[in-house]
Amino acid sequence: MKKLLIIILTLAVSIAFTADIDAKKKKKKKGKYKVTEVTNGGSISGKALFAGGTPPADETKALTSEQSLCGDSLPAEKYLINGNKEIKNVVVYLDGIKEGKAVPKDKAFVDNVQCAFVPHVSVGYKGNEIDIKNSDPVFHNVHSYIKGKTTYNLGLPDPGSMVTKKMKRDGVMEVKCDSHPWMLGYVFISQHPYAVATGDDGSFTISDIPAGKYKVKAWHEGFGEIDLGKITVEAGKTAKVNAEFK
Amino acid sequence: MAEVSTTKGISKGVVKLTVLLGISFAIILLFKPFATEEAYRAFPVIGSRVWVWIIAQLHLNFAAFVLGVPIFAVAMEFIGWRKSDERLDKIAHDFAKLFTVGYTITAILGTVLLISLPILYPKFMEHMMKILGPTWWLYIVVMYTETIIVAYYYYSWNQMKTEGKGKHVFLGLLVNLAGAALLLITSSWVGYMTTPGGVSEAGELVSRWDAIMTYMWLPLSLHRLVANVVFGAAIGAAYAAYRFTTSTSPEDKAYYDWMGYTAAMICIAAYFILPGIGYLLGVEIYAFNEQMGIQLMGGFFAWLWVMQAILMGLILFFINYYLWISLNKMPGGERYFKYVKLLYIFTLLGWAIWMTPHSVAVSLEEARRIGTYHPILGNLGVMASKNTATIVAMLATFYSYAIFRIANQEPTVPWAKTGTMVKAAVMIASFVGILWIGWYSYIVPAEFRVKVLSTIQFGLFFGVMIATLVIDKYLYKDAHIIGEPEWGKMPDRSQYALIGVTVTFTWLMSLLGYMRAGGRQYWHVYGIVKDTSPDAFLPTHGFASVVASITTILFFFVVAAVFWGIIKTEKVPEGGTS
Amino acid sequence: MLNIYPIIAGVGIVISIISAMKKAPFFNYLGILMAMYGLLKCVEFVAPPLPGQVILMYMAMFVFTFLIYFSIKEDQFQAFLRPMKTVLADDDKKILRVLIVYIMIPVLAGYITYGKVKPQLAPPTSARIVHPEPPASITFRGEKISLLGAESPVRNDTANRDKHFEAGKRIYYQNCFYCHGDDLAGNGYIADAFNPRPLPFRGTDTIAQLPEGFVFYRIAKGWTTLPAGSTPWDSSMPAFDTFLTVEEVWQVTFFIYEATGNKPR
Amino acid sequence: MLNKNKLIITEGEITLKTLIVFAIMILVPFVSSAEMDRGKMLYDSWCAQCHGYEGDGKGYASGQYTLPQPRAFDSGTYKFRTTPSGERPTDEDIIRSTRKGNPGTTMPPWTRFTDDEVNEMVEYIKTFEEETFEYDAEPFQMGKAPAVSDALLTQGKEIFDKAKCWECHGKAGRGEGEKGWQDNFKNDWGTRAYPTDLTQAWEYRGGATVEDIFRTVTSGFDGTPMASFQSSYSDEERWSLSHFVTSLQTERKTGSALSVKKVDAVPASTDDAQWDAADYLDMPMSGQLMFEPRQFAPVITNVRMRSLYSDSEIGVMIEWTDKKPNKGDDGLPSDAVRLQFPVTVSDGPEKPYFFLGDKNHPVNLWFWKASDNTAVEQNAKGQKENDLVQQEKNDMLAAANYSDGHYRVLFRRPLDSGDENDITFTPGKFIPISVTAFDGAQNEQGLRATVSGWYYVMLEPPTPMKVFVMPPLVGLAFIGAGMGIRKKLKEGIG
Repeated sequence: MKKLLIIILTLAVSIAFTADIDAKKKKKKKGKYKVTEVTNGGSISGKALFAGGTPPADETKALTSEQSLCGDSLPAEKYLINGNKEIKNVVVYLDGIKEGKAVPKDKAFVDNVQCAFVPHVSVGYKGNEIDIKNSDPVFHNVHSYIKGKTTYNLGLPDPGSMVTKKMKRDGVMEVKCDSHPWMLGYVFISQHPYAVATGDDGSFTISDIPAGKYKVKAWHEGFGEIDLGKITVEAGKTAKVNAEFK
Repeated sequence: MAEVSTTKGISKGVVKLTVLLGISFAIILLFKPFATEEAYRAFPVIGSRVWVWIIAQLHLNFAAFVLGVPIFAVAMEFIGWRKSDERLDKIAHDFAKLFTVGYTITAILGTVLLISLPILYPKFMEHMMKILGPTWWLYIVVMYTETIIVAYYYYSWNQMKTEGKGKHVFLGLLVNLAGAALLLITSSWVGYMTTPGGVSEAGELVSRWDAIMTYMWLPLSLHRLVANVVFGAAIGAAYAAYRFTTSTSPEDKAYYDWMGYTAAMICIAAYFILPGIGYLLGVEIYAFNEQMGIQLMGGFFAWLWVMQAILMGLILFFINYYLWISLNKMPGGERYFKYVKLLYIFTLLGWAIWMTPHSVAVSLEEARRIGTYHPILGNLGVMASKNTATIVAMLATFYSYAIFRIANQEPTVPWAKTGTMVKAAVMIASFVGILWIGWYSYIVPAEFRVKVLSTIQFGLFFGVMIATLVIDKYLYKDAHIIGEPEWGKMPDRSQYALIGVTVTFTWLMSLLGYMRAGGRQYWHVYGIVKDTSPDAFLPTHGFASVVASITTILFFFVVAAVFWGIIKTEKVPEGGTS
Repeated sequence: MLNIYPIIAGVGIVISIISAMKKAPFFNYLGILMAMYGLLKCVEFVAPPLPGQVILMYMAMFVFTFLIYFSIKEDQFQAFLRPMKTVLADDDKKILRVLIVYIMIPVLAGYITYGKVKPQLAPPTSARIVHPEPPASITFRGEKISLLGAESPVRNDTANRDKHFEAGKRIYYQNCFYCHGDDLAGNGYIADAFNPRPLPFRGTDTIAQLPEGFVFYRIAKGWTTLPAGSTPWDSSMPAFDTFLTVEEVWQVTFFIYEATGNKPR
Repeated sequence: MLNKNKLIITEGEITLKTLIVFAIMILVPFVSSAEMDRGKMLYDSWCAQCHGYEGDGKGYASGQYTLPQPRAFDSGTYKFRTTPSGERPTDEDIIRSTRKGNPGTTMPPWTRFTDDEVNEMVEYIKTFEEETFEYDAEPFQMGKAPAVSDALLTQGKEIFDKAKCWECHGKAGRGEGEKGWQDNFKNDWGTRAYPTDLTQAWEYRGGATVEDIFRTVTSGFDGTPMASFQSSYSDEERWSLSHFVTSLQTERKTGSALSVKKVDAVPASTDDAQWDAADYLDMPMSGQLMFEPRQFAPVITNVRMRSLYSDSEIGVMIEWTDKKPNKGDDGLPSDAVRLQFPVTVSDGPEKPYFFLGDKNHPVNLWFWKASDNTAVEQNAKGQKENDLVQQEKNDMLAAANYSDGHYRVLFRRPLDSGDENDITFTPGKFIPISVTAFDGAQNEQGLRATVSGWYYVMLEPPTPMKVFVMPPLVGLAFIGAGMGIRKKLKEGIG
């Protein structure tokens, strides 16, 4: 009886050790997105709107150099809200969707034009490439970050020079230029195709969604991220939801 | 020179001493040293410190001489008496002559010192008198006793040569006993100055016995005693060498060659014990005050230890050289030249490591390239390797001697081959063992290395020497003698080696004397009487070396004069008058 | 970069081997000295170069001992002297004599003399006391601490060993490491700015040789109580009694011993 | 059939066997994790003091104690790589930084560890942020550096201009470029980034050989504004650029003394050609660490000294890199430099304390400030505020120049000013000198300063007569001795 106890005890201890090590190695792994054939998918569409009183005006940024090329100041393009309180450059996406249509193969693109990043906000897909271009006759370095961590920092000295990199991680990628501190842009890198940016009129449509219930979120560089709640998508139908920022 | 009668000799000695003491007391009274409020008086031109330094060192050298030579002389006389060897008696007599003259010089120098100290350092001497005054009166009593015995011993030599030789030898023993007593008393003063005891923090006497019986007292006395033997024998060897090179007759050459050899061997035998006793002295200093130990061993004086190592190694090399050349005069000695190569390498390596400095003096540029410590020199420069190197070099020297002893013999005992093999095995094992301990010392804590491993190394060293000598004693019993040693068949350069030993040793004594005194730094009596004189700083090594050199030169100048005087008296035809 | 020292060593070895075979001790001697010099200089291939002073010492030793070695046997000694005697005395060696005795050696001697007397850019140096003698007691922010046989309260507090070690580590890396080094090897990133360089703690030759009380004293008082022989004017060792408490000094002392695996004397 | 005896198993045997089995079971996970444990143990012992026990770069020696800050491993961003920008470093990259250290930072070369130990530490370091290492990265091929040539350097210079390296590193390469001093010039960890002074090879974080520079230019320093130029330029172009950058490095001449040549008149302007021809001495600098406020992380790492003297005058010129000059009008203290001499020079080694002297050994200070561009004479006998006094009589003439990130400050004064509080210059004598520099951008003033140890200047005296007399005399003596010995030998033979 005593022997058994010892055996069990040693077993327990050894398992405990092994388990401990496994726990350490097993850091939370994100679920991988799975591509399936989507037929007769549903959509979500709506508008990004400012729900408060007076919408904030866009900021301007003073230039500390290159004035001869780009002028003394540039709009920050942070709050692009039209008279109808429709907001441009809001990214609406399905959070945590596990499977669905294939990711489009389009490359993402960021250009340096007149000391600003064009487009200011775009959506890219994880695993795709991104073309980074400098159309200005001055030196730009595209220094991008996800969650404050450098993803790459590329020197683009010559006008027209372009570098192609792969987008290996998802998240909101800030694009900056160390040479020109006012320059700021964003590439929203999604690991699934269900993420879109709003246009001038603030409207968006996410299509080809397999029927089901999804968490929808919206992100804006100035307002941050908001939760639009769980939306039920029915096959072949369009669910309506507006992203209302305050 | 007519034979001086014993009583006349004694009274001459007593009068001399009394006159000297009288002069010094008169001068001291005249100057009234203690009546001053000032703590110091300045000696003209060279300053008080250098003056007292030189005089004290010279006095010490001669004291060592007159204390060491009698030990040697009496030993010779005793052996000569038991073996009925006239030659030995003659050597002994020669030496008795040497130290009798030396005695006068010592007394004169002592007088100068006796006058200088209270006048130049009144406050300090006042303190010394307060604490150790009675020993001073004892010292005078012993000095008179010594003077009487020495005079009696020397002047009664021829008288007692035939009848009462035993009594005469006993007299010689008394000379040495009185000498040892003088040594103990003086050591107690120096010991008190460096490692004081028996006084309160304010400098008031608590226990006179404790003030005498300090940490340093016995080890220092012992160290000095053995060093005196080495020194006495070295002077004897130098004297013989000097006579050898100046003699022309083959008999004289043979005689002085043999004398030089005997003296050199006594010198080196005692020399082997010195590091051990020095070690003991170091341990006592550490026991008294670790910081003083650090200061002496690793601090400011570290470079002097390198100089000491160079000199010690030099002495070993001189002796080895002498022994190797001596093989030439041994019939059959050429058989051993092949081992000389090996012994040479061991001595050389030992010496090289011994002198390797730990913290090297480098230029800034070198320091940048080397870093703070050189990985090779740093490792060679620590105690673990130095102990090993010292012992290896000394052991090699011993084997030079062991080879020389038996160079002209061929063992006849039936186990001769086995015996030789055992000897070789002991030799190889000892070198390997000592080296292994040396390596092992690196990886153990300092405490263990100092207390255990060093002791084992030294033990092994002495054990091997004894074992070899014992084996030889039986192995070469009734050995076949290839030929008698051809005494006198030595090139002059071998004799310069002996003179080299003596000069080096004297210089070494001055240097170590400086270190011993320097350990007190800015104290007269360490921690109790502060030195506030203008000289209360440690002189640079260069300056100290210069003073040590000057002292050594002065010493040999006087010694040469003594030798010359003795030779001159000999040249007077027998029975003639002068 | 061409290094001539291996060549010197090699040529020296070749000369000494050939002359040993031809029984020419004088050239054997020269060959050995050459080889030894080359070899001592070659140390820099495996370790930092030996300081010039040490090489000088060793070379003096070799010059002396090998001279002794070649003069042990009379016939060898005579053979050793022969080339010198020949060059000096033989009448048919006139050209060689003029070349060596009257040109080469005097010119060399003159050149060496020139090197000695020409004005040199050697600033005054001083032998430095690395471990100066400490006083019997020190005043630590008004508190008197006896140093004779001082025992570390931190080392004796074995129950809190880890706590003290960690505290010592923090103190070390916020106060000491920029000089004494990340690895406690005396090569901190600003060690070059100072002369004398900061002391290393690794190895068996610094703190391993010292009592802990001494280390405490050096940290607590820094340059302020150094004797003249320790060149206090050059010391950048701060007096840490202005920055740390008594316990902190003991803790950092404990740390430098533990981290280097050394034990106090 | 089975031997029956074999089936009888004693109780003792069971105990033993089970123990062995379970001992193995316990040991297996231990063995597999032993490597990691040793890596952690070594990391905790020898890396965590700076990089933090959690790999967050917030160890004991971080913050005010170091500049730049220790790397935070939990960010997964690594500056020193052989992989394209944004990629993980190879293990060899981390090993290289460990083994060689990063010059100009507190990261030393770690040579004491075995290769296995370093590998295990690297494995452990990688666990602080595992996502980075989930991807494999293709290291770029370094290839072999082409031999340097004038054409290559010209090409390199063109690229240096074209790639706008100078916008940050400055036209002279001292890191003074305007763009490097904008507000956003920070690294991922939120601290200011300083463009490297390319003239000071000992400050190149990633190493200063042409290969090191090629690697840096190719990969960029992720987490800092230093961009990757891998796609913008070909290998050949980047090699030429790297060679050009090495050509900007100046030789650092350290030593203990500067020999001062005599000229007819000490030039009064800092850009006189005589100054460029004059020999110089480089002094590595340290923060002032002995007194509060201490300066742990100085940015002036080196000060260069040149000096000339005439019959009546001495000029000492101090040069150093200051990437951003401060004149005291921007809320920060003014840049300044101060020379220090003992008031009286002793014959022995004795000197005043190397920073502001001491009670018994006052120092003479020559103090130049950028704010008013004048130099004044001061005396100090300690580090307390009232130990420093201004001299009333000012014999000092100063000229200063700032261009391309480089200060040149020239002090001129009569050899003997006749003032007992001033140092007097005697040719042939070694005169102690030390330098204190103040960088306003680092808020240095008063005791917060960058300091050097004692050095010497020696005004070269005219060559003494004995130099011409002694050598021939010794030569003659040797000839005489040779003749004497020959005569003796001949007599002996004869």
